[in-house]
Amino acid sequence: MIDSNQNDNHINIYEPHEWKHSTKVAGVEWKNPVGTASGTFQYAAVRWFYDVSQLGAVSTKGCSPVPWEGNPSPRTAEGPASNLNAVGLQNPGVDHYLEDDLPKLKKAGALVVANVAGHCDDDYMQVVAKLADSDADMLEINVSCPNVTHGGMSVGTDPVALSSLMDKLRPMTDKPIIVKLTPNVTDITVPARAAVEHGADALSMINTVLGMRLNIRTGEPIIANKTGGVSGPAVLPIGIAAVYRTRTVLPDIPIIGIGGIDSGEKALEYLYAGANAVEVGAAALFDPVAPLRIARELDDLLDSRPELAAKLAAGNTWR
Amino acid sequence: MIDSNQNDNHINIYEPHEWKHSTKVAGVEWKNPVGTASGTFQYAAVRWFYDVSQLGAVSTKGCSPVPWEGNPSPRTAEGPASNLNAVGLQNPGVDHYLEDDLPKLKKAGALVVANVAGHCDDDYMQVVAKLADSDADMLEINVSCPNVTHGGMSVGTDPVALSSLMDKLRPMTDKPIIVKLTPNVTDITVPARAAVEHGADALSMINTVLGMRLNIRTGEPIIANKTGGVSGPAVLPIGIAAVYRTRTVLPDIPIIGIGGIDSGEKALEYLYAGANAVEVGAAALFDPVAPLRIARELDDLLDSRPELAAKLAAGNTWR
Amino acid sequence: MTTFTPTYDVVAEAQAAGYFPPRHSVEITGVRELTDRVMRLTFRDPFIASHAKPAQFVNLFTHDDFMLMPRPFGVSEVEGDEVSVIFAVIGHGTEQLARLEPGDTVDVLGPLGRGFNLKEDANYILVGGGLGVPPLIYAAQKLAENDASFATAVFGYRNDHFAEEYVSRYADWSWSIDDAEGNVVDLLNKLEQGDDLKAYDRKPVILSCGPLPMMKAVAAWSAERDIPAQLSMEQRMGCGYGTCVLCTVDTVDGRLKVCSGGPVFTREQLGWGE
Amino acid sequence: MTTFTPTYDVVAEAQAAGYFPPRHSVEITGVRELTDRVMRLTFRDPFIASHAKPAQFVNLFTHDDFMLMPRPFGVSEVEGDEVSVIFAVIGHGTEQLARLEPGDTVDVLGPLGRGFNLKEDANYILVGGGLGVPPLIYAAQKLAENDASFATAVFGYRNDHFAEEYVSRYADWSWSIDDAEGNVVDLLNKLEQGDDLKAYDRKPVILSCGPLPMMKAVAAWSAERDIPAQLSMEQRMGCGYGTCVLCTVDTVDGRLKVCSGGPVFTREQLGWGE
Ligand SMILES: Cc1cc2nc3c(=O)[nH]c(=O)nc-3n(C[C@H](O)[C@H](O)[C@H](O)COP(=O)(O)OP(=O)(O)OC[C@H]3O[C@@H](n4cnc5c(N)ncnc54)[C@H](O)[C@@H]3O)c2cc1C
Ligand SMILES: Cc1cc2nc3c(=O)[nH]c(=O)nc-3n(C[C@H](O)[C@H](O)[C@H](O)COP(=O)(O)OP(=O)(O)OC[C@H]3O[C@@H](n4cnc5c(N)ncnc54)[C@H](O)[C@@H]3O)c2cc1C
Ligand SMILES: Cc1cc2nc3c(=O)[nH]c(=O)nc-3n(C[C@H](O)[C@H](O)[C@H](O)COP(=O)(O)O)c2cc1C
Ligand SMILES: Cc1cc2nc3c(=O)[nH]c(=O)nc-3n(C[C@H](O)[C@H](O)[C@H](O)COP(=O)(O)O)c2cc1C
Ligand code: FES
Ligand code: FES
Repeated sequence: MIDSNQNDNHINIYEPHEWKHSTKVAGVEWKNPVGTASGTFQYAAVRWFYDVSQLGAVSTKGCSPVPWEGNPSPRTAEGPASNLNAVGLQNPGVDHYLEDDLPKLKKAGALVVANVAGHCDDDYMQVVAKLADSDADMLEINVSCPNVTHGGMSVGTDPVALSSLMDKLRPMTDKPIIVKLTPNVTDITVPARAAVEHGADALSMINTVLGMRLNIRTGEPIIANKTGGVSGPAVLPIGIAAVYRTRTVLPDIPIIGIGGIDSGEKALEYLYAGANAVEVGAAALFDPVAPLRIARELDDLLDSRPELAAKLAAGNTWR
Repeated sequence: MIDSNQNDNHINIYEPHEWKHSTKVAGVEWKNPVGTASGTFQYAAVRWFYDVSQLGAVSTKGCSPVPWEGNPSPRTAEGPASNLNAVGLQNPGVDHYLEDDLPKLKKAGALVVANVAGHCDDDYMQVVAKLADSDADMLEINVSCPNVTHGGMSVGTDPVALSSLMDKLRPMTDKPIIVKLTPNVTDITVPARAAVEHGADALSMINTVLGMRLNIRTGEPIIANKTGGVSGPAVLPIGIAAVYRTRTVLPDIPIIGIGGIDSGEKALEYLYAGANAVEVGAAALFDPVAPLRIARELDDLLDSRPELAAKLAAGNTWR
Repeated sequence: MTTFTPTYDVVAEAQAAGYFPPRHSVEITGVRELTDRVMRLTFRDPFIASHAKPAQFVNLFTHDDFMLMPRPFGVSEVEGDEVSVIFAVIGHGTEQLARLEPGDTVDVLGPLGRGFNLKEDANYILVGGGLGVPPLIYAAQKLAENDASFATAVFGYRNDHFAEEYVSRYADWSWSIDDAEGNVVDLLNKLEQGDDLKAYDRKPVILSCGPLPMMKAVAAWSAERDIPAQLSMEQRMGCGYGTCVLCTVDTVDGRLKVCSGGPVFTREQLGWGE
Repeated sequence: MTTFTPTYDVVAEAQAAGYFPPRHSVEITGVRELTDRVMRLTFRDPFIASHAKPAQFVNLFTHDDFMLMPRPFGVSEVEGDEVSVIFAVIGHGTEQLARLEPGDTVDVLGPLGRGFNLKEDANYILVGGGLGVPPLIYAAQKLAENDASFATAVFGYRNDHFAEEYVSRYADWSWSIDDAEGNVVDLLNKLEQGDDLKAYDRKPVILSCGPLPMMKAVAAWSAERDIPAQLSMEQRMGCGYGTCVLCTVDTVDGRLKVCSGGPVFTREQLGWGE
C-alpha cells in the first residue's frame, strides 16, 4: 500500500505555525497567498472553527449601501463537482458592516478585503465612500451584479460601463482597489484591461459561472431564481484559463485567482498560471476549515519551489 | 440495503429494443432523443461496440474542405469531473467524409448529422456545397472555430459575423441547418437569435467551455495548445442554463442540448429545460456504449412522462 | 480528490485548540431499513453524542465527488457515543448513504443549528409528519431525562408507522396516524376532544417538524389555542454552519438562515397562524 | 453518479451480441509493491486474458468521479484468466489505483490498440526503459510459447531492477542496467560487442518501449545496423479506442492516433533514425 495522498500527510492546522511564504498584492503583504472568497466567509460562523488571522486575507460578503434581502429560497442546487447559488447578495448593508463585521475581524487580526456590491453605479459609490475611511485593508469591487445604470447587464460584461464605473470609484479612495471579474463574458481580458486602464490596482477572478439545474421529478428549476452561479471544483479549469490569459495580456497587474480551489495543489496551479494569491470559496462550504488547510498545504508545497516563492514574496509572479 | 440506483436496473443494451419515444428536430424524426456529439464519435471505432443505427442520430467529427492536421500533442488534460481537449479539428476533409464515413454510416442505418468546421467563411461554404447533395440528414455548423474572415474570433461570439455566414450558407442547401453555439459568450441568446433570424432550422448547444490545466511539477500548461475546451459532467449546469435561457427567448426553434450528459436522467433534465433532443459527448470517451445506454435509460424514464413524450414526438418541447 | 477526511483525530485537535470540530470521518455502527426507502443510520461520534440538542442536525457527506454538498439530517437518537439519524431515500445522495454498511465510514459535521428550547417544565406536544419525525424522537429522548416535563408524541405517517418503535421508548404518550386515516391535525383534534393532550397541570408547548403545509396547519391550530409553538424548518443548504446565506426562510425579522438562526423558529418569528 | 459499472455480466452480453465488451468491472486478485512507487496489479478478466496481444493496453478507471479519464497501462502478464499490469505512481489516478486491495473492483476497457507484430520467427530484442518494461514482459511471455523465436530482454531501470523477476520467467536471455551504470544503448553496445545479441541464425528484430529520448536512441541504434524496430508509444488519451483523436503522434503519414493506429509504430513510420 502506497500512502502518498496529501490528506494522509498529517497537517495539524490548529498548531501554531510560522508562515514561510508570503505574497504581496498591490503592495499589501499577505502572510500567505490564501484568502477566503467573498460570500463563503462569515466571521460569526467561521470564528468557531479556526483563527481567521491565520489566513492570507479574508474577503467578506458583498456589501451594499443599504441592507439587501436577496433572492427567495431555495437558493442553491448541486452540480457534478459543483455548487450553484443564487443568494442575490443578501447582506445587512455597509453601516452594519462598519459597526459589526469589520471591527470584529480587525480585532481578530484578519487582513480584510471588503467586497463591494451594487445594482447601480451610485450603490458602489456610496459603499466605497464609507469604506474609504474604514479599517478595511483592500476593496474588492464585485462587478458581476446586475446593474440598472447599465440596462440590467452586469458592469463586468461591458468594458465601457466598467471603465466609467472605475472612473467614479478610483478618485474616492487611496485603498487598493481589486476588481473582481465575471467569467460570463466572451473574452475576460477585455474587461480586465478596461479595469486596469481605469485605475484598478489588482484583479480577482473568477466569480461564479452561469448555470442551472432542474428537478426531474417536477420538470422545474430547483433554484427559485431559476439560474444561479456555479462554483466549486468543476470550475477550476475555467478559472485557471482566465488567470493565465489575463496574465498574458497584463504582465504586471496583481491577480487573485479564484475558482474550484480545494487543495494546496490547486492553489499552486493558480500561482503557476500567473496569480499572486488565491481565494477559496465553495470548498469552505463543504468543510469550514478548508481555506486554512489549503494555506498550510500550499505553504509546504512552496518549500520545494524557492523561485516561485521568492517571486511572490517580492510581489511578482511566475509568468 | 436499498438498491435503487439506475445502474443496478439491468438494461441490456444489446437486446433488440423497440424505441418507445421518438423526437423531431427541424422536421427530421429521430427514433429517440439521444445522439452523439461531434468529435466524440468515429464510426470506425464505435462500430465494434454497438449498432449505431440504434441512436437517435450521430453527429460526426467536424469536417473541413481539406484535411486538417489539428494541434500538436498533448491534446488533452483532465479537470475535476471533466475533460479538456484541444484537437484543433483534425479531420481528413470533406472528400474523405463523402467517400468513406458517410456512406458507411448510412449503410449502417444511422441518421447522420454532418458537423461542419471552418477557419473562414469560404471553408464553411465549400463543405456545405459538397454536403448539400450528400446523404447527410442534417448539417450542424460548428461556429466555435477561430475564424480568419472575422479577425480570429470564432463566428459564434460575434452575432454580426454569424448572421453574415448564415446568409451565405442558407441558400446553398435545403437540408436542415443546425447551428452549434459556443458557451464562451456574454449572452448565448444573442448569437442564438442571430442564427435563427438568418435561417438556422435548429440550434445545438453547448460546445466546450474555455479552460486550462497546468502541471504543478513543471509549472507549465499540460496541453500543447495551452488552453482547451472543457467537457463532461462538470459543464452540465452551464449547458442546461444555455438551453433554458435560449428557449425563453426563442420559444419555437428546435434545440439540441449538449454538455455533461452521462445518464438518462441528465438527458431528461435537458428536455425539461426545453431541448428537443440531446447529444452525448465526453461520456462516450469514458465508456464507448454510453450514448446507447443513455438513450435506453431515457426511453424508460419517458414512460412515466407521457405529456413530455407526446410533445417531443410532435416536434414540440416542454417549455 | 477532495477527500477532506483526515485519517488522524482532527476532532481532538480542534477541541484541544478550543475550536469546534471540522468535518471529520466517523464509523458506521448500524444500518437498518425501517420501511421502504426509510433508513436508520448509526455512527460513532463522541463529540456529537455529547453535544447534540434536539432539532440540531448533522451534515453528512457522500463519498461521491459529484455530490459535494452537505446532506443535513436531524439527530434522532443518541446512545452512549453513538448517534442515529433516520432518513428517506429521495435522491442520489441519500441513495448512496443508504448503501453504507457497518464498518464503513462517512464524513460528518455537527451538531449544527439551534435546537428546541426545552428549558421550561411543560407538556411538550411533539407534532411530527413524515421525515420530520426523527428530531422529535430525540426531543422525546431528552425530555425523558427530565421528570418535570412530559412528552406527548403525535405523529403522522404516509403509510407505515416506521418510527413508533423508537419514540415509544421515550415519550410519555405516543399517538400516530397515517394518510389513509387522516392527518396530524385531525389526530390533534381527536386527542383534544378525548382530553388526551393534557398532562396533569403542565402547560402545553408544541414542538413540530414536518412538511411545510402540515407545519402551517399546526401553527394555525396552536395559535387558535394560544399554545406556544416551536417549528423546525427545512431548507436546501450550502454549508449548514452559517457562512453562505443559502438557506433562508422568510420571517417577520426578514430572511433568516435556517442553519444557524434555526432550524427551530417560533410561530411568532414565522408570522404563521396569527 | 456516473458509475458506469453494471453489476451484471455486460461482457457476456456484448460478446453474445457480437460486440466488443464495453467498460466493465473486474475484481482485483493481487497487488504487489515491486519497488518504491511501482505497483503490480492483477485482476480477473477472462476476455482480456484470452485476447490481449503484447503492447496492447487496458484503460483502468479510478473510483473517484473527479478523475473520469482513462488510465492506460500495457498488459504485462497473463496467467489463466488473470491479467497483470505494472505501473508507476505518478499522479492522483495511479495513487488511487495503488490503494486497491484484493477483492476490490476496478473498471476496465480493453484490450486496446495494435500490439507488436510477432509473426516472424526471429530473435526479438526487447529494449525497455523504466515503465516501458511491462509490455515487453508480456512480449517475452508470448514469445516463450513459440519455439522458433527467441526473446532477449535488454532493460534499463532508474535504480531498482524491479521487473527482472518477471521477465526472467520468459525471456531466453535477460540483461539489465540502471542509471548508475549507464543507459540501455550502452548496454546494447556492450552486448553486441560480447556477441550476446545473437540467437543462432535468427534475424534480430527490436521491440522497444520506454521514454521518448531512449526510444529515439534505440531507433538510431537499430537504423545504423539496419535492424527492424517496432516502437510502442505513449500519449495522453481521451478514449483509448479511437473515437476522439486526442492521442496523436507525428508520423511520416501525418498525425496518427496512438491508441488505435498504435501504440506500436515502426521506425519507418515515425521517420526516426534515418
Ligand atoms: C435541518 C434539516 C434537517 C433534516 N432532517 C432530515 C431527517 O431527519 N430525515 C430526512 O429524511 N430528511 C431530513 N432533511 C432533508 C434531507 O436533508 C434531504 O432529504 C437530503 O439532503 C436529500 O439528499 P439527496 O441527495 O437524496 O437529494 P438530492 O435532491 O439529490 O440532493 C441535491 C441537493 O439538494 C439538497 N436537498 C434535496 N432535498 C432537500 C430537502 N428536502 N431539504 C434540504 N436539502 C435538500 C441536498 O442536500 C443536496 O444538496 C433535513 C433537512 C434539513 C435542512
Ligand atoms: C499505451 C500506453 C501504455 C502505458 N503503459 C503503462 C505501463 O505499463 N505502466 C505505467 O506505469 N504507465 C503506463 N502508461 C502511462 C500511464 O498511463 C500514466 O502514467 C497514467 O495514466 C498516469 O495517471 P495519473 O492519474 O497517475 O497521472 P495524472 O497526471 O494525475 O493524470 C492526469 C491525466 O493525464 C494522463 N496521463 C498522465 N501521464 C500520462 C502518460 N505518461 N501517458 C499517458 N497519459 C498520461 C492520465 O491518463 C490522466 O488522463 C501508459 C500510457 C499509454 C498511453
Ligand atoms: C454562496 C456563495 C456566495 C457568493 N457571494 C459572493 C459575493 O457576495 N460577492 C462576490 O464577489 N462573489 C461571491 N461569490 C463568488 C465567490 O466569491 C467565488 O468567486 C466563486 O464561488 C468561485 O470560487 P469557488 O469555486 O472557490 O467557490 C459567492 C459564491 C458562493 C458559492
Ligand atoms: C475530443 C472532443 C472533440 C470535439 N470535437 C468537436 C468538433 O469537431 N465539432 C464540434 O462541433 N464539437 C466538438 N466537440 C464538442 C462536443 O461535441 C460537445 O459539444 C462538448 O464536448 C460538450 O458535450 P459533453 O460535455 O457531453 O462532452 C468535441 C468535444 C470533445 C471532447
Ligand atoms: S447553509 Fe450556509 S448559511 Fe445556512
Ligand atoms: S485516445 Fe481517443 S482516439 Fe486515441
